Amino acid sequence: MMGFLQSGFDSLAAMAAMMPLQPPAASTIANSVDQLYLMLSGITIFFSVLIFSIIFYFMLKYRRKSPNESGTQTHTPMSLELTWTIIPSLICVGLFVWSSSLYVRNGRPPASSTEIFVIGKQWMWHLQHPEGPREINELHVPVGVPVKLTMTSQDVIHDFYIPAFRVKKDVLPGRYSSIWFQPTETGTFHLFCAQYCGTNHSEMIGWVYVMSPTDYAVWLAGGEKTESMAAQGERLYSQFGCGNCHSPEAGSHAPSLAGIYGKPQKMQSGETRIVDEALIRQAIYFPNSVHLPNYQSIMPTYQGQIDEEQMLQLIAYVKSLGSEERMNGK
Amino acid sequence: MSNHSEQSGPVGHVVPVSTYIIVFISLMAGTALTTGVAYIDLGRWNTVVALTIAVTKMVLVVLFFMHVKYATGLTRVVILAGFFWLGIMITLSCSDELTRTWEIVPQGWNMIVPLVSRLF
Amino acid sequence: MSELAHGAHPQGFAHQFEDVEQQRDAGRLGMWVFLVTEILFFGGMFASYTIYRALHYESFVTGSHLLKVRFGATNTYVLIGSSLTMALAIRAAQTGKKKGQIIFWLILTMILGAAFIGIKLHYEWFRDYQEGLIPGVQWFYNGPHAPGVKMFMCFYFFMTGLHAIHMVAGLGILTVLVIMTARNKFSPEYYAPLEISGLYWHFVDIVWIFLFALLYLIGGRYPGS
Amino acid sequence: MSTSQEKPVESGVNYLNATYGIRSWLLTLDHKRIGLLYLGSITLMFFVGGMAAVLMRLHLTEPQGALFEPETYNKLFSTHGIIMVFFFLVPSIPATLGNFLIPLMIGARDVAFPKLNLMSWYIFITGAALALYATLSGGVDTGWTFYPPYSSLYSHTQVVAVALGVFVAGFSSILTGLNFIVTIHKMRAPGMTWFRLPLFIWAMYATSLIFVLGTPVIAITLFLLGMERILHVGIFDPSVGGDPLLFQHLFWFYSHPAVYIMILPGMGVVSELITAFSRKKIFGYAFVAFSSLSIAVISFVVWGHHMFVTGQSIYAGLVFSVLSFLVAIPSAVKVFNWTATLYKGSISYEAPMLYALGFIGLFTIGGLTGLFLAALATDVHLNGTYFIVAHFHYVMVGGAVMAYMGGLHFWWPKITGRLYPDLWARIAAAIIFIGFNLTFFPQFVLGYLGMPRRYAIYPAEFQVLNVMSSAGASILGIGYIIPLVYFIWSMRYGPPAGKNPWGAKGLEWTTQSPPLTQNFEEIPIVTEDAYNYASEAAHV
Ligand code: HEA
Ligand code: HEA
Ligand code: HEC
Ligand code: CUA
Ligand SMILES: [Cu+2]
Repeated sequence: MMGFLQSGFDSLAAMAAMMPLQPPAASTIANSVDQLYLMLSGITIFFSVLIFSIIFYFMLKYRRKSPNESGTQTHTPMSLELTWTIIPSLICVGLFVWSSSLYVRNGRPPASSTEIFVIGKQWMWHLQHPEGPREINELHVPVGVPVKLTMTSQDVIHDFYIPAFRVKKDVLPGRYSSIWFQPTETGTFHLFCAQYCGTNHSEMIGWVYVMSPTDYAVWLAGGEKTESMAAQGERLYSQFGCGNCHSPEAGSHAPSLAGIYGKPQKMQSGETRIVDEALIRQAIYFPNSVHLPNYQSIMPTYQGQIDEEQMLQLIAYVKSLGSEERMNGK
Repeated sequence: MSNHSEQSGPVGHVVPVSTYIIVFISLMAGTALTTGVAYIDLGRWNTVVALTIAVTKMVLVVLFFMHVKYATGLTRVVILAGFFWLGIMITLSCSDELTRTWEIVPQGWNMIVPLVSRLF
Repeated sequence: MSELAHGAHPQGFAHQFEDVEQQRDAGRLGMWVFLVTEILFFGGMFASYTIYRALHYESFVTGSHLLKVRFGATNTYVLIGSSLTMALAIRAAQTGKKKGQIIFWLILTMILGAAFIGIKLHYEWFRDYQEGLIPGVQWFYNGPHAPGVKMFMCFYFFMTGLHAIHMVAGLGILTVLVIMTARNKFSPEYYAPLEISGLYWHFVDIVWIFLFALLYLIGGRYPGS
Repeated sequence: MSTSQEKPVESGVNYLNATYGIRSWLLTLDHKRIGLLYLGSITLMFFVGGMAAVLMRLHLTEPQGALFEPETYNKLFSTHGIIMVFFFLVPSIPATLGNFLIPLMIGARDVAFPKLNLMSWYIFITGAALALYATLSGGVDTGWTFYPPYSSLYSHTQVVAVALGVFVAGFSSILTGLNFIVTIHKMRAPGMTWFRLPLFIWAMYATSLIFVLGTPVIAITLFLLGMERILHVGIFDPSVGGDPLLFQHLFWFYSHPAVYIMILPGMGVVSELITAFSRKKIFGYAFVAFSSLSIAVISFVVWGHHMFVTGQSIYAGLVFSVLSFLVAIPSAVKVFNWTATLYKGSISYEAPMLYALGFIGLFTIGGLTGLFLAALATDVHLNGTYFIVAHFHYVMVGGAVMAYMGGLHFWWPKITGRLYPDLWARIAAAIIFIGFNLTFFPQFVLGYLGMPRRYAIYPAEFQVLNVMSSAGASILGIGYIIPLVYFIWSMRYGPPAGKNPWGAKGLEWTTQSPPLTQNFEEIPIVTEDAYNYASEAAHV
């Protein structure tokens, strides 16, 4: 008998193992999202149970006793209407404040994040680490270190989704989007494409390997030797002759690119924009649309010559240009 | 009956020909004006002027040619609803399209001015 | 039941209504609601236009300067004229003028409408075609801001194209009205089809007023703009 | 089951047998017949869409996919979504029950523009035929949302034909909405003031507003998409500076309000059912009426909540989030008022009432899970997963379809003059309720676990929940077939229903069943409020 019960429990446990109710929570923000989720579930259960039980109670209590009976007419107290308008409103305000502040907080990457670049294309993920190594449908990251992903797409809209980290963001062609996370435990986690992108959308999946820092260092060092992204970008920079204009010695008049990344830049229109990945990309693909005061629009477009991957490398290079000296030192 | 007449009298409001002619002349003048002004350098104000004239012309057509001046409140509400909804569509999609470059923490309200001025 | 006996109703009275007045009100309201749907139909384009223009202002100015203002302006005059004649046609019916007079104004409206389309086709679209300014069909432009200019020309053709389709539909309606007038369908008591079609015609006119300002005149036409 | 001691159909003549022959149906201007034409067409579409759902659920019983290539699966869910939304649920209650009931309920002989009404059916049929043709000749694989640049530049399927079908069908929505607005404004019987209108009419009025204000935008959006696909000129193409998100803005400007097109009529039906079967005036008439209008209006300012993770600006995200919470309030008001209406009622449990109560429960769950999605922080995790699939099936199937079924059962005796077997109807309602929950509840869990939607194959650990869901779907399918059978049976063999089998209030129950072609021998004069069950013994 005991054995029978035991096996019953076992199979229940096995079922439960096969059917978890919560995804692993493996990033610093996961728990905060789960707490909100639990609160929402609580509210849902509370109101559903409330409504269901009131309905059942009334159904039994006021069931029609004779075919000719009609209901006792009640009038509508204003106070009641106001109560059930105001209470849900307050709950909604609370939820909005909670969820939005959490979202803004969770969305802001720490300044110390290491950056990894992602390109989505039908139907795989290309990733490149700043140190140079490339991966396909796999992402190796060290535990406990904030990581920022800068992502773009070569074709249609994709979406980079790691359920265990509770992060997700669409990856669009012609734009950079970014997410960040800080893994809290080592392990292997699902990576999904969560925006429908065509035939093999469901196969645009992979794994995230969270490793201890030492394992990660070993992994980085292993594999074939590659240049860093900035170094690859530097080669492209000279290959495409950017320096012909963008250097103090050059004859033509073009702004220096040293140290511009992350700084505000005044445009001719009077507007100020922060020099970010998007602006650099725009300057290279659509130079006509980036007008700086005091400069002539002589920069040619590189659309069709530089692909998304090279673009990311160039950006990495421009970012690495810390100061004037470094550039002149070349 | 629940229905009410939109306009007085069985034939609806008869607008004097002179009114039509005045409206017509104003519309022609407006067109001439708006074309002429385009050749004067007013900077960003060119668009503002062009749109103001266009709206004025529209109001003239709606009020007199389309007889809304003599119509009931319901007709006016219907028309205003159309423009109001168009306004919703434009405002809220701009609320995304034109704030994408904003930082997570806005740099202050002075960002708004160049932003709005881009619309013109 | 209505106090009026059915037999007393004029021509064009439909059975589901109680009286003529209700029918006229319903028709008018229906037309206005339809025009609201038209506002939002064109509105989707105007909204996209507004956003892209904010994002690619210079391209739009460049594109706008490729358009032929002279013909745009001429067509504005023509359409305004047609609105006047349309209004006069309705007035003629309202005041019980001879049917010849109603038909005269209607035909004049049609002539102006057809002139609009003719000018548009011949002096604008056809020349745009020759100059290779039609994206997706014939496209030679490679001046400054090429991608944005192409975008602008898309808006130009979609918006003026939809407008022209509405004009053609309007001409069809006017034809029907002429026939109805000739068959003595209208009287000062019943001229709802005229009135309602008039609303439509004026609406199409208004759309053009905006298209002219927004497509042809962006950023001014002065030297150096 | 009937409390009515009525004699069956008094005069032999009614709208069904007044004229005979195919022509008399295809050229009819009678709003009731047009309602039936719609009923036939959308029932067909429902089973086509349902068939696709059944195939999908079968396929998903195995992680590697049991039946199809991924491409076929993608076509299935796209077809399913497109047909169910644009060709079934959007027209469902408005075009069938709305068409049938609005003139009857407000005391008019017909809608304001009968010819437009017939035309709207033909337009609908044209659109539906196009969509079906496209499905058969290759199908479409973009999802019902048609996002570019996939739909405009990359998909190799019949995008243009299907988009054209939806475009065309849109005009039938516009005409229906226009017709209803004018009818409700101008055709009410003497004494039928706005605050005496049945709540179903208020709901249809609110729905019509959305039809008229929203549908033109989806039409122009699909037009732009089609041009982009045909001419390869980009309005949304990022490589020439276009913005694919602009499409999403325009799409959801219609499609979010469209989800309220689907639910508002259902809410109207439920208001009728709850009052009729508890024989009580509705609790808070004005609140329920105005909440319909406010839902219709607010629904136009929340669309960005579908774009929280698509790269919309965070400021827009915050605005859309708070507005999405706002739209929940009027829905809450409705739920509480329905529940309170039961208080001290005289409640009976015929099949329509079971559907109505099922609606309240399932809509509450579906609506509340909408809050998870309106909240930015949780939506980041749940977007694009099965949680959303579960959310919208709870509101659309658990909500709107339940209400539609309830409404059909309620007015069936009026429509056909016949009764269906109530026991079978109750059994079917129970089967649908159970099958529904088994199908879609596991999907909430799946979504939270992270299973993305639109996946033809999925990781093995999600299998158990998926099998549960598929099992539920087959129960659900059977539940939908039973009513089909007994409805058809009842048309011939059902006992005559009499004027008012439920002892309900409302002008439509004062006419004979089925009604005369001109609805009323004499236009009634209304002297009392809606749902005035206190005025006399409940039944006639
Ligand atoms: C009939 C259709 C219908 C209805 C009525 C709703 C109703 C709601 N929906 Fe839903 N929704 C869809 C159909 C519908 N939805 C569809 C089809 C999609 C996906 C489209 C796709 O991507 O394919 C979707 C997706 C969707 C999203 C996008 C998710 C994403 O893509 O990331 C969001 C986000 O905010 C959302 C929110 C809501 C909200 C807040 C409501 C509210 O209106 C709900 C209000 C109701 C209640 C709240 C319950 C009753 C209230 C009480 C019992 C009282 C207690 C209340 C409080 C405490 C507030 N829905
Ligand atoms: C009105 C709207 C509506 C309705 C009624 C339904 C009804 C159903 N839907 Fe639908 N669904 C959508 C609207 C709707 N759906 C939308 C908009 C999407 C998103 C599409 C997209 O991503 O683009 C979607 C997506 C969707 C998915 C997700 C696909 C994916 O993302 O990969 C699934 C999966 O389970 C599903 C299942 C079902 C089921 C089981 C039903 C059942 O309720 C159906 C019940 C009906 C029947 C079963 C038919 C009747 C019976 C027969 C034909 C007889 C044969 C059958 C048996 C005997 C079993 N739907
Ligand atoms: C023919 C000269 C020329 C060449 C070659 C050139 N540029 Fe430029 N670049 C300019 C000018 C001039 C500007 C200022 C833009 C303006 O005002 O229109 C500019 C602007 C920029 C900016 C924006 C700077 C800011 O502060 O916002 C970036 C980034 C940039 N260039 C990168 C590059 C890269 C990378 C290459 C090579 C692939 C390159 N440029 C090649 C002339 C050039
Ligand atoms: Cu990539 Cu889905
Ligand atoms: Cu929505």
